[in-house]
Amino acid sequence: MLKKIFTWWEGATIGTALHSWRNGSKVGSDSLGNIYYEGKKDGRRWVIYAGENDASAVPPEWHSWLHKQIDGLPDDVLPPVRAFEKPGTRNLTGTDAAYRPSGALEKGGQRQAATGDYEAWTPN
Amino acid sequence: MADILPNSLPDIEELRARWGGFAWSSENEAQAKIIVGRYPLGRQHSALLPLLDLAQRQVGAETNTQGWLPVPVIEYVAKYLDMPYIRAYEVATFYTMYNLQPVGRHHVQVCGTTPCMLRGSDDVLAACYAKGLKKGQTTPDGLFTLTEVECLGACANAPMVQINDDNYEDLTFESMTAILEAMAKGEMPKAGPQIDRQTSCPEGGPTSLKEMATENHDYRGEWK
Amino acid sequence: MLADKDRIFTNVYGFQPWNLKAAQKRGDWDNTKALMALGQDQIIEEIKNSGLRGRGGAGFPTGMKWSFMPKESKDGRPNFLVINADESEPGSCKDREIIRHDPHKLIEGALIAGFAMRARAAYIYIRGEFIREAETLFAAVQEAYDAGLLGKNAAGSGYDFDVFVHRGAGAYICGEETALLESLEGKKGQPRLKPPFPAGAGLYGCPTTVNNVESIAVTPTILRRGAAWFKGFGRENNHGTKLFQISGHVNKPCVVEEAMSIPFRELIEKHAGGIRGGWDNLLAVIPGGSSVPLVPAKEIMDAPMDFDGLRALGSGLGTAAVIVMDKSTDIVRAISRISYFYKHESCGQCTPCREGTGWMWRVMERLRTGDADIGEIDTLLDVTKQIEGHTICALGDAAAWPIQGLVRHFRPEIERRIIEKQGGALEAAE
Amino acid sequence: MPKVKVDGIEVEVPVGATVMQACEAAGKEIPRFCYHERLTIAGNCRMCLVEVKPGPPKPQASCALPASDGQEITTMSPAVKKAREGVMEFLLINHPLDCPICDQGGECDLQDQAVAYGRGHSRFAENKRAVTEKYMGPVVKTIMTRCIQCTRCVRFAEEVAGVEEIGAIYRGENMQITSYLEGAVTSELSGNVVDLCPVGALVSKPYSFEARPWELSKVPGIDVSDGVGTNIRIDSRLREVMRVVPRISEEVNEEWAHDKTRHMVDGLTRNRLDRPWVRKGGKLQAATWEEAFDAIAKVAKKAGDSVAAVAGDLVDVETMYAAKKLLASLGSNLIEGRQTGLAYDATNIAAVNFNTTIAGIETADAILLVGTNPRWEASLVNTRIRKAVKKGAKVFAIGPEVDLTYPVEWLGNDMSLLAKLPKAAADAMTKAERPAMIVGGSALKVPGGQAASLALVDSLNLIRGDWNGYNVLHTVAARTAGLMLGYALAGGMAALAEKAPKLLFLLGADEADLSPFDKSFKVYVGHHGDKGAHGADVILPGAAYTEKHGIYVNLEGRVQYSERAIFPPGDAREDWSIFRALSAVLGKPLPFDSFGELRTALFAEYPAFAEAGLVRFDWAPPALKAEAIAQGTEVAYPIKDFYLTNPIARSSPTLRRCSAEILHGEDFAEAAE
Repeated sequence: MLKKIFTWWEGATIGTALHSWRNGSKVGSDSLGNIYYEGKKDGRRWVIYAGENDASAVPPEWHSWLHKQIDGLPDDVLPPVRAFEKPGTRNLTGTDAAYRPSGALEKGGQRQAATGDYEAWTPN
Repeated sequence: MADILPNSLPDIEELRARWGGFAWSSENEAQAKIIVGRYPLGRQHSALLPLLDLAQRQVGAETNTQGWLPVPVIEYVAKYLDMPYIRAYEVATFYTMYNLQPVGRHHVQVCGTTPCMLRGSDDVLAACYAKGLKKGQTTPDGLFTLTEVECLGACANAPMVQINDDNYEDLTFESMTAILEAMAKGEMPKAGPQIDRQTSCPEGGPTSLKEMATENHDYRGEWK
Repeated sequence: MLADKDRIFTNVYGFQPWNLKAAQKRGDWDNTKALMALGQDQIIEEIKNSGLRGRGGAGFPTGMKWSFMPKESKDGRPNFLVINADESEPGSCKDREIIRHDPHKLIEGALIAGFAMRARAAYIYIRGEFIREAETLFAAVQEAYDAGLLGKNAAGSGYDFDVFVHRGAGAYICGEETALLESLEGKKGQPRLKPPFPAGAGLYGCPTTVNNVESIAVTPTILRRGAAWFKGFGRENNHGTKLFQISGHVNKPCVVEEAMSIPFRELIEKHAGGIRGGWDNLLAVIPGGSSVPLVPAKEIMDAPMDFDGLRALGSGLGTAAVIVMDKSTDIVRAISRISYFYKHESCGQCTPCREGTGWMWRVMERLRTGDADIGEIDTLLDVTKQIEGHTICALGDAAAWPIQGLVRHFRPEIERRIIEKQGGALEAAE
Repeated sequence: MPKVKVDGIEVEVPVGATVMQACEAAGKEIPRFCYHERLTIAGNCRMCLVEVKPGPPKPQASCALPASDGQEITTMSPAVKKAREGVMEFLLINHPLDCPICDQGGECDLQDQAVAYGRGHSRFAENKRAVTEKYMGPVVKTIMTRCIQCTRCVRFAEEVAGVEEIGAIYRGENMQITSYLEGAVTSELSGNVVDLCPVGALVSKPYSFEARPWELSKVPGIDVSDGVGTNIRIDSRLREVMRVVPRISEEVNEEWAHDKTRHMVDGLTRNRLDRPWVRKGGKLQAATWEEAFDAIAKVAKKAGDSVAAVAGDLVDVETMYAAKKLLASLGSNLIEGRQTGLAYDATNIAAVNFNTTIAGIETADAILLVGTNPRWEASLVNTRIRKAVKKGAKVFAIGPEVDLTYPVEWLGNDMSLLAKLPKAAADAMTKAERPAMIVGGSALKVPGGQAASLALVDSLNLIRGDWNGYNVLHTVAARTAGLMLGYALAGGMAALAEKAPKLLFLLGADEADLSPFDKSFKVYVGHHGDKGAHGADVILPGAAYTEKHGIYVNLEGRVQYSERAIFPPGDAREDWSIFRALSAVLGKPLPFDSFGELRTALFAEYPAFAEAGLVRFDWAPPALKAEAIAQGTEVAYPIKDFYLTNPIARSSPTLRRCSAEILHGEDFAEAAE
C-alpha cells in the first residue's frame, strides 16, 4: 500500500478506481493482469493496468475490444488462437530488452565491414 | 521499320554467318553507281535510302521473297557509302518500307487508314484472315506476309492493298479472296482497280474530258 | 462546271499514254524555250499574278515563295528546287495521277520553276510506296534527257538543268518540307528547326525551295495561257483550277480537276455521282485530307471549296482531299483511326507529338468503345491544345485538329457511348 | 548587338545569341532538357517555350530562336506556364516515376523541373511505355524506360567524342536510344553521357545503388590520371570516395572528363598500402613506423650522400618538394621524375611545355602531331583538336596510324621526316595563321628528336607575335611540376643508374625499370601495392590524390590546387609528413612542422606555385646539337593500354574491365537486365 501511495501514477489513481467501482463493471482480465471495465450506462471501455501505465501492454485481442473493433469479449468473438500466433509483448524500446542489431556495442558484436573500408595490399 | 518491331536483337552470329558475305550483284553494282551519281560529290549519304531499298530487293531475289534487311546487309550499304553503321541502322528502323524481319513470297500490305476504312478495308482484312494470314506474320508456307499499313495514296480507289510492287484497288471481300487465291496458285492477277473502272476516273465513265477516252485529244485548239 | 479546254491535266485518268510523244501532242514541252525567254523575274511575276497558292496544303502563294530565293549566289552555294511528291496525307491521291499519267507536265514545270528560281537542279522526292509511279517518272525523266529537254542547254534555252528522282522509303513526315530535305540527305525524316528556312539553308545547306507536285506541274500551262486565265477561276484570293480527290461514301469516288471555289454540292453531284443514300444521308465531310477538322453535313453542303471558304467553317482546303462520311459511319472510329495514323507517323523527335499522339489515340479508342468517363472528353481536348502549336513541325497540329473537330461537332455522340457503356440511359446520368 | 526586352528588362546580347541566352542575360531561368551549351541545338524537348513578339501567336522554343533587335520576350505569361505544364505532363506520362530507386534522384533535371514547372498531378490513365535496357559498355548503365529522348547523348557521341555509336532507332513513341547493336561504346569519353543525361536513363554502372547525392561530401580536386589536370569534384561518403565528376573549367576540361578520371576511384579501396613493410630475409614483413624508419636510418648512415629519389606519375608538388629537401639535407641532388627513361633537355621549361595552351589549340588552323596519340595521352586535348578540325584546321601526323576521331593526314611512322617534312605539310603549316606542333614523348625519346622538333620552330615559323605553336605533350600529372622542381637529371634514369645510389626513394614510382637499381636499398613511399612496392626493401604507406591537399601543374603549366576529400587508410600518412618524420629520425629535421609551414617554405623558394593559374615560362630553347635521325626510325606510342596507366587504375575492377572489353575485345555483354 505504501508503494501505491508513492507511485500513485501506476495502476489506477484513487479517482479512477472509485469511478471504475461506481460506474464500471469489470468484464475481464488478460494474461498480464490488466483489468478491463465497461461503463454501466455509457458503454465506454477502459483498462486499469497491472503495474506501469503502458498502453502497449494491452494484448492485441483486448486492444480490439477496447477500441470497439469487436463488440463481444475477445474470448467469445475472436477465432481461437492459432499455433503460429505469438503472445503480445509490450513495447520494449528504452528497456534493456530493446532490440539492438548484431553489431551494436551493447551486444558486443563484431561489426561487419561498412562502406569506407578497403582491401589492404599484402606482398604475397 | 516495318510495323513488326523486333522484340530483341537478332542473333548476330547467325546473321553474320548467313549474310556477312553480302555484296552487290553485278547489275546492282551498276545500279548503285547510277544512284550515287544522282547526288553532288561528297553527298553520297543521300543515296542511303535508295541503296537500302536496292539491297532489300537483292536479298529478296536471293531468298525468293520480298526481301528484308539483315544487319550485315545494312552494314554493307553503310560501308559502301562510308557512313557510320548507327546512322544507317537508324534510317533502316525509321522508315516503314524496310523490313527488319524476313517476309514471305508476297507482302500483302492492306491500307487501313480512314478513307479505306470507310469503304470497307475491314472486309479486305477479313478476306486475308479467312485465308489464314495474320497481321505481322508470315504464313507457315512462306507465301504471304500480312501488314496493315497507313495510307498508300490511292484513296479515290479505296479500299486498296499493295502486294509487292503493285496496287490492287476497289476491293471487296470477294475480289481480295480471288487475288489471294490466284497468287497462291502462282498467278499474278491484273493490278489496278478490280472493278470495271479506268484508274481514278468515276465508275461508269468520265464526267469530264470525255474526248480523251478515245483519242489523244489536243485541247489547245479550243483555247482562245 | 469547268470546261474541258480549261483543264490542265487532260490525261489525268490515263486513257492515253504518258510518254513524251503523246504528251507533246497534248501540248507539253511546246516551245518551252520561249516560256523561259520571258526571263526569271518575269516568270515569278507571272506566277504571282496568277494567284497560284501552294497545292500541298498550306496554301502559301507560290510566286512569293520563289521570290525568296537568292538572285545570285554570294558564296558559291547553288540553289535547289525540291519537288514534294511524298503524297501521304490520307485522302490525297492527286500527285500520283499527275506522275503516272502526266509526268511531263511535272518535268517541264520543274525546268521552268527551277530556271525561275535560278536552281541548278531539281530533286523530285517521290514517296517510296509509289513504286510503279516512280518507274514511270524515272522513264519520263530519261525521255526528257534523251530529247535534250533536260541537262546541258535544257530545251535549247541555254540553261543547264538537271532533274533527279529520289525515292522515299515510307514516312508520312517526309511530306514536311524540312523532314523531306533531311530524308533526301539520307537521314531520318525528322523536321528541322526553323529558322533557318529552306530558302536560306535547305538541301545540303543551300538555298532551296520545296514545292508540291501540283504547284509545279501547273506552271507551264499558266505561263502558256497567261496569269489572267488562271486567275479567272475561283474567288478572290483562291484562284485557279485544282485537282479534287473525292473518297469515302460517295457513289463514284474519283479524282477530278475543277475550278477553285466550286460549291461542295456541285462537286459531288457532277463528278462523284452524289452521296451514297442521298444528301440526307450525309453525316460529315473531311474536306482537305486527314489533318483538317471535319465539317458536319449541313455546314458543308453549299460551302465553296477553297482555302478561305473552308477556313470560315473551322476547317481547311488542305490538299482538297474530300473524305465523305454518311450516316452509317462510326464517326468516332473514323477519327480514332486518323489518330492512330498520326501516332504511327510521328517521327518521335519532339516531346508533345511523340508522347501526345499515342495518348490521344489510346483515349480515342476508349471513347470509341465508350470505356471512359465523360470528363475524359475535356481532358482529351486539353491534351490536343497542349500539342497544338508546341511542336517543331505541323504534324502535332494535324494530329490535334481532327479530334478537336470531332469533339466540337459530335460531342453528344461520344457522351452517348460512354453513358450506354456505363449501363445508364441518358436521363440516368442527369 | 541586338537589344531585346525580357519581361520588361532590356538586355543587349551578342549577335548570334539565342532567345534563351537573352533570357539568361536578363536573369530569367528557362527550363530545358535537350539544350546543352556544348552541343548543337536540337530543340526537341520543347520545354523552353517562351512568347516572343513579333512572331507567330504561339510559344517559341527559345533555345533555337535567334535573338533579334526589338524582340519582346515573355517568360512568365499564363500561356507560357500552360505550355510548360503541358510539355512536362507529356514528358512524365511515360516516365516511370521510380525516383526512390533511381540513382539520378536528388540531382535530376526532370525531378527539379517537374517541381518547378509541372502541374503536380497526372491525367494519364493508360499503361506506361516500357523500354528494354540497352547495353552500352562497362561504365554506363541504362534504364531506358526513364529516357525522355532529349538526344544529348547521341549528339555528344557524334560531336564531342567523335564516336558515332549511339543513335535513336525506330520512330514516334517507339523511338529508343541505343548504342549500335547494344555494343559497348568504344569511347574513352563515354562516361560523360551520364552527366549529360538529364534523367536517370544513363547512369554510372560502378556507382549504381551506391550512394545518394545528398549523402556525399563534395570537395574540389584535380585529376592525376593524365597531364591535363582535369578539374574534378570528389564525392565521398564517410571514408570512401564514391565517385568523381568533372568541374567546369573552360581553360582545361570544359566540362568533360574521361573514363579513367571518373572510374579510377574504385581502385582507391583496393591494393592499398595501409602499414609499413620491411624486407627481412628477402620477404616483406609488416612493421611499425619505428621499425621501418630504423631500417632506413641504418642504411642512410652508410649511404652518406649516395641517395636518390625517383618521383612517380601521380605525386603532388609538396611530396616532391619535401623529398627534394630531405635529399638536399643529406647532400644529394639526385632527383628524377621521368621514370620511363626519357632524357630530353629540360633546362628551359618553355621548350618542353604545351605553350599553345589547351584552350588555345582549339584556335589552331594547322596542326602537326609528332609521335603522339593525343586521344590516349591527353583525351581532352584531343577533343580540343577535334574542335579545331571542325572549324577547318588541317591535321598532319608522324607516327603509327591510330583513330583520333577526326581526319588526319598520316605522313608515315618515320621520325626522320622531321628533318624533311613533305612539302604539302610544310606549306600548310607555314601558310597557316596559327600553326601548332605537338611533340609526344615517343618523339622525344628518339635521339635527336628534340633537336629536330625544335629546329622546326624556326623553319615552320611556329612562334609569331603572341602565338607559340610549339608544344610538348606530357602524359602524366606530376611531370611539369617535377621539371620545375628539378626532377630532371641530365641523362635521365640512365644517368641515375650510373651513380648507383645506395639509398633510393621511390615516390609512388611504379613505371620505372628497377633492375639497374638492384644494389640500391629501395624505399617505396606510396599508396598502392604495385610494381614499386613489390621491389622495395621498405614500404612507407602514403596518401592517394584524394587523401591529401596538393598542388599539381598540368601540361600547359597551369598551377592547380586539389583538396583532401578523405583520410588515408590504416596507418598511412600524408607523404610530406613521412619525409618530415623520417628527417627527424635521420637527424636532419626539415624546417617545416606543418603543412602550412611547408607551403610557406615552398612558395618562398618557388613563387610560381603560390598562385593558381598559368605559369609563364620564358622561351629560351636550349641549343641542342643536331643529330641525324636515320631514315625509317619508327616510334611506338608510350601508352599501351589507356585504361591501365597508373597503379590506382590498375587496381580498379571497372577500368580492368574497360581494358578487357573495349581494348581487347573480350565479351562481357550481359543479357538485358
